[in-house]
Amino acid sequence: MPTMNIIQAVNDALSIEMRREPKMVLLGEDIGKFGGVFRATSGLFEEFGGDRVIDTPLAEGGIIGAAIGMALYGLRPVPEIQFADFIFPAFDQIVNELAKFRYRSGGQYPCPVVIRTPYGGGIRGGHYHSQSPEALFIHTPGLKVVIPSNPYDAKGLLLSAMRQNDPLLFMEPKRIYRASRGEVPEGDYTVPLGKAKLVREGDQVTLIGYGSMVPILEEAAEKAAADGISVEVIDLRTLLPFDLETLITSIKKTGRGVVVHEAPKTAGFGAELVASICERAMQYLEAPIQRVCGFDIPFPYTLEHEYMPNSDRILSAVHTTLEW
Amino acid sequence: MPTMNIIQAVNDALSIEMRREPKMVLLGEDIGKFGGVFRATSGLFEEFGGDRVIDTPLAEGGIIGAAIGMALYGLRPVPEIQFADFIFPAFDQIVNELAKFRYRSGGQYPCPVVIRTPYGGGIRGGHYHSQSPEALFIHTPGLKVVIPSNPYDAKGLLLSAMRQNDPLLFMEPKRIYRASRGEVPEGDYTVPLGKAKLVREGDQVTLIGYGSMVPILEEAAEKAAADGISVEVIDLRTLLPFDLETLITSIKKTGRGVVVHEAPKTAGFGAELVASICERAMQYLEAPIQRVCGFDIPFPYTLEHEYMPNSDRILSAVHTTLEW
Amino acid sequence: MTDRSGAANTEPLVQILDDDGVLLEGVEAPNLPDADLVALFDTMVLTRAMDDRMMRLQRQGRLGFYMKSLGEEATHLAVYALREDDWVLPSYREQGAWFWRGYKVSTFVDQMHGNERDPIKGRQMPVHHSAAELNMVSISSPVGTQIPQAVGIAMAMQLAKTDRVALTYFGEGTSSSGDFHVAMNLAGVRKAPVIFFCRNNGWAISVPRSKQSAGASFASRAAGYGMPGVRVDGNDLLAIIQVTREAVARARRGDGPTLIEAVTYRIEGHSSSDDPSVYRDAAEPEAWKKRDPLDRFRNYLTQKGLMTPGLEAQMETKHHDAITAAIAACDHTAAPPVEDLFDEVFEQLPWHLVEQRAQLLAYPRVRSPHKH
Amino acid sequence: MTDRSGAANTEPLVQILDDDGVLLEGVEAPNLPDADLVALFDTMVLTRAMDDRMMRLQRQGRLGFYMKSLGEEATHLAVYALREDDWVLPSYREQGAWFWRGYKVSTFVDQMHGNERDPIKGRQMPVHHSAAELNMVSISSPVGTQIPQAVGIAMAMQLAKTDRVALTYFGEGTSSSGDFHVAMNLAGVRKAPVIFFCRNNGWAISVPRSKQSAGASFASRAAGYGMPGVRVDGNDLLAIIQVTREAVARARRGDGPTLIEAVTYRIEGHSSSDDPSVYRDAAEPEAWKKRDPLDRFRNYLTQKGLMTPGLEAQMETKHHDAITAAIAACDHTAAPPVEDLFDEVFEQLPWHLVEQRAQLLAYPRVRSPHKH
Ligand SMILES: Cc1ncc(C[n+]2csc(CCOP(=O)(O)OP(=O)(O)O)c2C)c(N)n1
Ligand SMILES: Cc1ncc(C[n+]2csc(CCOP(=O)(O)OP(=O)(O)O)c2C)c(N)n1
Ligand SMILES: [Mg+2]
Ligand SMILES: [Mg+2]
Repeated sequence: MPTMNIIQAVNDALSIEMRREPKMVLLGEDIGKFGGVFRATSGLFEEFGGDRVIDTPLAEGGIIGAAIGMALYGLRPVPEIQFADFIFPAFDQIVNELAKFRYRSGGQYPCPVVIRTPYGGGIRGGHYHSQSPEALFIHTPGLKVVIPSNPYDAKGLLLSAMRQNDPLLFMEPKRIYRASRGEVPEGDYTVPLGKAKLVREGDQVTLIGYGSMVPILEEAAEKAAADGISVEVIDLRTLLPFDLETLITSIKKTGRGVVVHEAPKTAGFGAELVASICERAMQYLEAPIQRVCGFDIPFPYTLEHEYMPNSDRILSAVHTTLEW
Repeated sequence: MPTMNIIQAVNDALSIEMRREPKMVLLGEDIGKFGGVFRATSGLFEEFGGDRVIDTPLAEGGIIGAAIGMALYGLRPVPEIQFADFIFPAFDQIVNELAKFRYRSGGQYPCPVVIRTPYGGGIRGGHYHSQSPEALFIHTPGLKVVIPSNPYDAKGLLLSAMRQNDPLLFMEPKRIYRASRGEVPEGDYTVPLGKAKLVREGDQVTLIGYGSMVPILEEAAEKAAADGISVEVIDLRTLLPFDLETLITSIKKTGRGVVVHEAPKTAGFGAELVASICERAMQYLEAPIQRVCGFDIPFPYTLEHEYMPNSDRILSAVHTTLEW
Repeated sequence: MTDRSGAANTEPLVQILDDDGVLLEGVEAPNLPDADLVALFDTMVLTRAMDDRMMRLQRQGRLGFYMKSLGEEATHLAVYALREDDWVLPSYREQGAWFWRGYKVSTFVDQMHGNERDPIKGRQMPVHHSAAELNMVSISSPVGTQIPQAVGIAMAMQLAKTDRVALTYFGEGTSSSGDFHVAMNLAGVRKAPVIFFCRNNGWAISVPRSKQSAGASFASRAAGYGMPGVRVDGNDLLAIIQVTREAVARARRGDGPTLIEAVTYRIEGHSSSDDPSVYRDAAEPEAWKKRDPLDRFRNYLTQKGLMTPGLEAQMETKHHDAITAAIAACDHTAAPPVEDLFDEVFEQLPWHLVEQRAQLLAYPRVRSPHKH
Repeated sequence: MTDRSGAANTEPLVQILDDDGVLLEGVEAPNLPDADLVALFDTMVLTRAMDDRMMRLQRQGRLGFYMKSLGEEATHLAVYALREDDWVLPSYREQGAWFWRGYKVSTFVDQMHGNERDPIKGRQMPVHHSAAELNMVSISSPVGTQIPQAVGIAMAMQLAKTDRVALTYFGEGTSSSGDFHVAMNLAGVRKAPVIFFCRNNGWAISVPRSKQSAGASFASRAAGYGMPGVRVDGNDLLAIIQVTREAVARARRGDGPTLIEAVTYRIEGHSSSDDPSVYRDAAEPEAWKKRDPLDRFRNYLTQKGLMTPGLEAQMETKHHDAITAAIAACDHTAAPPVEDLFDEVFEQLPWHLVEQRAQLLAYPRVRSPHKH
């Protein structure tokens, strides 16, 4: 099996699906000859040509608006937003149009657009090349949200995403785009949407995260193990609809949880996870679920290492929940 | 003391502040001669003229972008977005610019823009004249979010909002714009930001809400009282920064809570309230805090009465938490 | 001719009929079969009848909302220049376009009521139609969003190597939105087969055209995107058909998009919620009534011997009867079933919607299901 | 003259100097004191020196990021036409505009490092300057957002009855954004005293001008907004100053906004992260190097007896020394204090930030505070 990083895995999924599905079209800024600023679409313009790999003018609202139109007509557009921070000019098209089209037309107009976008910090990107806006989309009825944490899942989840019929936001953890490497099967396979992955088994505390936080959770789990603490690690993979069952099962076992994300804490997705777990499993909780998140400040540049959740902070939350 | 409805109270606050503060400017669609589609700016064009009460072209991004520029220059713009559903074309200007300006410029450029916008359902507005997007803004560091539930607070909170120096989203509960009437002092007074209001005292269950849900909470409390249940009702008023202290004090007393909002449940502001309370007062909780929210569907037209939280649903949540 | 849109304007305005419906000198009428001429008139009569009846229902408190198009009916029939397999992305004020393409009176009235037969299942306000079988795209309230979508549809048509085109309608107020710009620009670059049809009716709710843009015309925007811009008398049906035909032909040939500005006037309020007396001079609509598109077209047909008062009265009766029947048929319809409220958010119900649906169904119904 | 931007173009291009820096026949140079001519040249020399040095630092891994402006330096000096009390809203590629208005070399270098002396406290990436004391507005990465903000500032100036103006820079790629359109349209309607300065450097990262818009020029967009649009040779400093002066005078007179399109070329990569060899022919920048704005202006000054190789060498030495010193001064600076990380999100710290700050400070520091 070849070894790939996340970008290569994404690229592989895109090219497999472009070959299989003639209705699929890619569009975005710099995705053509340049192959995307992170090179995720590298080689696709050469193979599929400028009619199916479309460099657009600089306007995210136009990219998503056009992608919606294409999907209404029956194509399978997979637009790229260069950085998640630049998705906001398309926000109206995404939340008012894309998310609501099937519903508002009484089912006449499904709108299967898969938006790919790199998100997250840790690359010295400052305010505008680091944001993690997943909560905004999770709160928007009609959108699915998926975030892989490794090459295998990236390819398998993206293939699943492109073959289902709902609007879906596929957020790629750019911090580990290249750093996360692993074996990835050649050719076709899928990883199911809506299913979390048990990354590590343990019975004292459940760590819950996704995307670029997953390696950090594993690191924290190692450190905890060194302290003699047995920690379970869950990678959510699909954020909406999220796999609450797996979380509840784990929490029932451990009685303690720590939820981690890069996005600011307040009204972040972590709050939903905590609330959902409390709703169904409060009686099993030995301590309040801890949240280790980005702070409620714009994402900083020089001090980004202070902003980003790291394994020490997570470890400290693990101790807090154990000592509660 | 004169009796006013919420629109009149907003109008009164705007005209008081326009007289007091020559740097204040209003801008938006149809706010001039027409006085706004809800008539909140009625009479202001006549009194202050077209230079300070500006009818703009139809472009929310332009309204907020221009308001930001005005604030950078030292004015006090108070733009209106006609319906909260139409705020999304301005989303980038709000979350990437307005919210971050002071911070990103190292404090050089404060940006005190107060955005007024009517939100919420119950007026037969369907998908696009009913949404409650508060959670998206609460999750954006750098914005304050305020929602009044009655004329007295509407005037006092709006006056406070216009006199502080941070970007602030002032969301007006249009369902009760005219239905909510009450005594409102003439002239100047303020209601402090960041302080919730204890609307009704009780000791068995705490009901938490804001805006147009407050009268529904009171109705539910009445019904509960009829069932012999003593319910405390808290009107948050400021959603960011929210008055956690008041919530915790109440929960410590009652041990039970129900959080209510119109916005869809998943990743709504209710999740944050639940998570925050659990973090600090889990040991006082006799039952999981219940959420009574909008469903995770686009806001419907004909069946909006099924979508909207009502006092029966809240009452049923009260019973659930008591019987847990 | 003098430009009655109020703006200084040096660009030509395409016209075929004068204000009395007489062919202008030296101008040739576009080639249309007589039967079509009559059918087009019939659709305008239907549109006006529907507007009238729906607004009355609204005033009686029987509809939540309505938007009339009085005086703008000719613009709706730009779609005459299209084939059935072309696509239309309307805004909310082109009733006639729906009728011309085959949308039924009864369906229209059902949508107004948001009842169990409403094709969109009571999910949006009145006037937010959707008819996939007619290649008419679902209307949404946020203005302008359909414009880039139309470009996407046109790009898809292009990719599929069809000669289909997409036509999208929007108001002059809407042309101030960012969506207008990004759509025009993208269409220009891709030479997408799309027709941008701007109904310049002089007002965007209370904002007059002069406060909407300082451009001499809206058509003048086209040059900046490398496409032709055409100004046409929006109350002159034949002129509209002619310029739209040209734009369609151009798009089919692969020569790309066209921006059409139809200069017309919103005679009444913006919607049932509006009161234009607050912000505009009553003389303004009066002046425009003299250029009524129905009057002009009726005169033209009469001159050609295609229309008589008797014939028109028959048309009116036919339409009013159909509308009356459709309204009556709504008297006992139920609301869409509450069970369906969670359908079609996604293709399949995810667990959280299954759960929420069960919760909702477990609550006692606050209203009887057939009230809507 | 032939248009080298690659687009079919029939509009005139304002030029004063030919490619060799010789005054074109029949053209008069704008009136500038000799000292200013030399100072303008000096700023271009500084800009080029800074670009060169910062990119080298970046390549050595000592800076996170950099963006050069090689070949576009003349466009930066449009700000010569402004007064100190006018405002500038830059994009990220106008280093010279900062220097001309008094931004210090050392401050520039501190901002690159995001250190404790960085005026924006290490909060944004390199090249995102802010200098309120110079009426230069904080740069942000999302392109185009500054354009409607510039209109707001201009409207505020108008309201205050000053004769100040606002000038905003953006790239031709950015002119495709919705923000461009809404800003232009609003400025037109309000006759706001704003100058829209579009640097058309032929590329938006890898997207060539021809894929950015089908319009014959970007200046041609202006007509649609009721304002003048001017195309100017973006490598001809005198022409830039002339057209900007005219636009400024117009704005001060109360006659409203102007769109200026400066036709220039991005000789190097988009930023330190870019590799243009992947997407464009190396011959293209080579051809443009023959029209280098410094070379042309140097020749002009030399003809006027204002510049000599010796003088230029002195300038270079002076600037390189200052930059060297500024870089050296960054060797031992600390990062901004972690205690300040929560400041200025709001005017005062709300409870939740007080709490988060305390949490952060309680954690052990992962890096020594003076590493940045
Ligand atoms: C994005 C957005 N902003 C505001 C509104 C509220 N609104 C509805 S229609 C309208 C005016 C539209 O005017 P125009 O485009 O000229 O169309 P007309 O109503 O004249 O047909 C406004 C402001 C909206 N629907 N969408
Ligand atoms: C809204 C937004 N989308 C995408 C980007 C990524 N991006 C940064 S610069 C750039 C190209 C800008 O080109 P242009 O406006 O021509 O300016 P130039 O770089 O040529 O000076 C892009 C796409 C961004 N910064 N902001
Ligand atoms: Mg209009
Ligand atoms: Mg460029």
